[in-house]
Amino acid sequence: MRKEVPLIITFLAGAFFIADYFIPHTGFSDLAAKINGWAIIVLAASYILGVLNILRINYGRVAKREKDWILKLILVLCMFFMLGAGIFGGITEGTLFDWFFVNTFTPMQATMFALLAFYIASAAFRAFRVRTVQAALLAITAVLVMIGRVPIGETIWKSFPDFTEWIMNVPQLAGKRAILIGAALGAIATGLKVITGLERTYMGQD
Amino acid sequence: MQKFFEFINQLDRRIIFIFVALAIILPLLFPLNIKFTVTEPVRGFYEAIDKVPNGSKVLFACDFEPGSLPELYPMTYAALEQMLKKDLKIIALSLWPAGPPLVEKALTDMAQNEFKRKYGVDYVNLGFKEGREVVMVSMGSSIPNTFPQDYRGTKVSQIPIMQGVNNFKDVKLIVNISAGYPGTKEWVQQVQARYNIGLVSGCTAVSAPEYYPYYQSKQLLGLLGGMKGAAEYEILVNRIGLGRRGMDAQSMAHVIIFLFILLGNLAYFSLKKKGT
Amino acid sequence: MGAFLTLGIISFLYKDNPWYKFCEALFVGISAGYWFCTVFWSQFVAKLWDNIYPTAGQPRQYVYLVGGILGLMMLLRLVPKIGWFSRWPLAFVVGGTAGAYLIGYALSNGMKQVKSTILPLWVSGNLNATVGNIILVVGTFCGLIYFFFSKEQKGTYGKVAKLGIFFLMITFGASFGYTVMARMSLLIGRMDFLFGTWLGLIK
Amino acid sequence: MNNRKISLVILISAIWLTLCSQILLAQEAAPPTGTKFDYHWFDTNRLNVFITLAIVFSAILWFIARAKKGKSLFIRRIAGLDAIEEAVGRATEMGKSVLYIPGIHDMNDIQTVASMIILGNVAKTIARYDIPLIVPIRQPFVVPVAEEAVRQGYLSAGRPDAFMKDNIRFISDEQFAYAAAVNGIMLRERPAANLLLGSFYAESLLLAETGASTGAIQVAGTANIHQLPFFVVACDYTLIGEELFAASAYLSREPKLLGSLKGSDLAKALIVLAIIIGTILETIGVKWFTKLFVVQ
Repeated sequence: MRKEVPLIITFLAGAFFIADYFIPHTGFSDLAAKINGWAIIVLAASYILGVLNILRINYGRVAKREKDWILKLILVLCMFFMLGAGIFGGITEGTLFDWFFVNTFTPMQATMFALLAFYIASAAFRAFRVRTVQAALLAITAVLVMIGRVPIGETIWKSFPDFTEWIMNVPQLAGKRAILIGAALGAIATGLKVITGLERTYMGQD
Repeated sequence: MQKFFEFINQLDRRIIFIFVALAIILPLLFPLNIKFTVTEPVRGFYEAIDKVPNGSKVLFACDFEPGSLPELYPMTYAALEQMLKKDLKIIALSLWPAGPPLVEKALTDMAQNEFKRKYGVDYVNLGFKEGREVVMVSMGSSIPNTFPQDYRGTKVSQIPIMQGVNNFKDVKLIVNISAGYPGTKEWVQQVQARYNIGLVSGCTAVSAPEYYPYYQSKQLLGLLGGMKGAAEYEILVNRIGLGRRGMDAQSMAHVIIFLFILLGNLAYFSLKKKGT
Repeated sequence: MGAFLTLGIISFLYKDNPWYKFCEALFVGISAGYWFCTVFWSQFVAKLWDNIYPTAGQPRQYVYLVGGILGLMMLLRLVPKIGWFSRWPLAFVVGGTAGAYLIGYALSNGMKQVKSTILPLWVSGNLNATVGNIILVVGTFCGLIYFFFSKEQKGTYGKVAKLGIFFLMITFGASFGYTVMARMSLLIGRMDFLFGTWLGLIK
Repeated sequence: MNNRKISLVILISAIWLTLCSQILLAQEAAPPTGTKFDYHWFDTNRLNVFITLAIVFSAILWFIARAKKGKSLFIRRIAGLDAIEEAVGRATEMGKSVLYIPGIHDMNDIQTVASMIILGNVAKTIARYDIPLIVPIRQPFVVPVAEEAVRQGYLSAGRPDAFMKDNIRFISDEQFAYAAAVNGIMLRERPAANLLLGSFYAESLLLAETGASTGAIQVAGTANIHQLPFFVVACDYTLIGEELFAASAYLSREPKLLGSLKGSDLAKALIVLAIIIGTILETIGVKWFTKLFVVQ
């Protein structure tokens, strides 16, 4: 029961979704939509586990007064506050839940995203040293595309934007296709191994 | 010199951060106005609006949300400026739930404050309607039935600008600002193709390649892609907005990164030569 | 408040500090609660409850109870003795994923890419397209050679693989350069908020 | 297979089939009015996809069967994958922890599945030494899978007692909150090795740059092509696309898994051949071959 049933379920579920692509039968598609619904419900149920996981890990730290325990306490309190507001007050526009979302969540999210601009600069500085031919190709194309996309590139050379487009559409695309095709085969092989039960390290076997 | 290169070689990344920040903030505060040419799709956008007879009614479909504002707000403002200069009557609406307040802000800033136009007579904000493509199709049979009230809750029958507006035949052009789905693609497929009405689009840089074929097949009369498209359009409208200011900042930031890469390499090679 | 949190996150660029730590705790706590509620209403309630207790006139769809039972099995993890039951829903999701993704990859990454790589190496009267096509086909070919695992990369074969790596490097460089613009746009938007909307320094 | 197994298979298949047929029959009896009801059981427009998949499947399964028979199979060294072992080794020498970031997608992304398989192998290596393996997770459903994978790894290394459940941490479903918290872990718990393997998006550079600034050895891998450049730039080794999927076979050295690598190599060779033939035919103006790859 412990070992075999999960393997059988994996096989059936996998084979079902492969078959779904080839079977246009409306009844079958409806069934597939329902089974997809099961998956959504299972994923949603796991959120309860997630919240409990957060509680367990942070409770230990607060109880033992580990370093930064006050922050962990703030974290858990914030979570409970949002849980309360969202479950009892609803999540539609105009609720307390929504207000907190707009006023704390949105600016922090946007700022974290904007930090990338700084990191992209420091990463470029550190990594784009022309040590080998490969590194040179990496650095030179990056610089060409970067400059060619902004007005100043056009000031330097009139056809710079067109040249940038060419890089994106020809050599860039060639490398990209090789990666995509390779990844497709990798994904197919992994999928097949999982479905047939050859690969089951991810699932306990005791 | 040796010392300088050693310093560069072990540069603290926080110094780079400061330079990047300056490269962005300074051009925003003191615009440089670096020149660049206006591309064909952008010119098409401008000319399509330019060809509409002064005083006619246009539909302004703003399908976006806060996330894409840096890219889409500059073109929204510039388009409003061009339309208001021509005294076009603007009927604005949004198919994205978070859109209407953003549209309202832009209309208040431009139509009410800058051009002193009258709400309900010269422009109206119809707000949001759930249903995506279905809304578009339903507008084809009747706009007042699809949007019985405006964003402020006034009945459409009592709004002067909406008198005589029944369906797409009663507007001269659709100006769409699009952040994704539903957006330009759906306006082309559901409305432009069926009712044969002029359509121009401003969209994010990411979706521009997807819509470009519609421009080539003349289903879109014009196309603005991302902040760069907005900047080019601002040149035509003769306006200095976040698009053009942003382009200066963009250029400067790119140049700064380039200079740092260059310095890094100079340092690397000179130190390598000396064998340290 | 927006500015306080914005600056708190930005302060991380200088170094890890209490202000950032506070923002981080706030961010993680609020977002964990936020997503739990969103998922609870839009997925759990919408898929399970609304199908079993639908609005009047709609038939009840008891099939969705199976999803509910699988979900319950997930929660059995909390009881050590029968925790192994949770492997059933795990197996169900992983298996389904493997099947669906396998098809997805085969189509969009596999066949569509192969199809668009099959190009004529000679386009009469269009030198640009001819050169472009040749580079595309050769580049993809060499790139694929690099991904062969069965053969040591030596000799002529190794050289082809090496050329493949060169193409990959060009790809990475170009997409890096291409992304710089979008990332800078976001920072420009943020700076415009701080200096324009908040401080009113930009006219 | 013993009798018990066989009866199980029959039982579950029966449940499954009953369920399917019940629903199908109900619908066939009364198709919803106003909608077109399709009664076909095979989409002939997709025959080409079916044949392609059949070829790829048989290539992989054939090599696996060969490997099971004990034929030795050669696989070249893959630098990025050797680097995983090297990174773990270094963390052990320094007595510091290893941080394993399995991407930000849920279990319904096959990259996450691949990542979990690698996690099991990494856990097996780490279990022999007494250093913590920290796994921060963005999607709650991944938590139990990661727990199973790590526990299994420790079990196969004979150290089930060393398994620390609290190191598998659910953070937050929000992408950038997750990134902020992982950045915090990197700076405060100072792991000596960061392994970023799975499906990554915009946070890739935030994580990789912060990791680089702490001086940890970093191995990254993803099939998300837009994020690969950032890993290449900021990490010590990067697994590109297929290499990520090859990792489990390579690390476990299990013959049957290595067989699947050989199988996908054969499929790759066939694709290369198809491209060559297609290009030649296309150049001389023959179009039908290209059409075989059109997907409906």
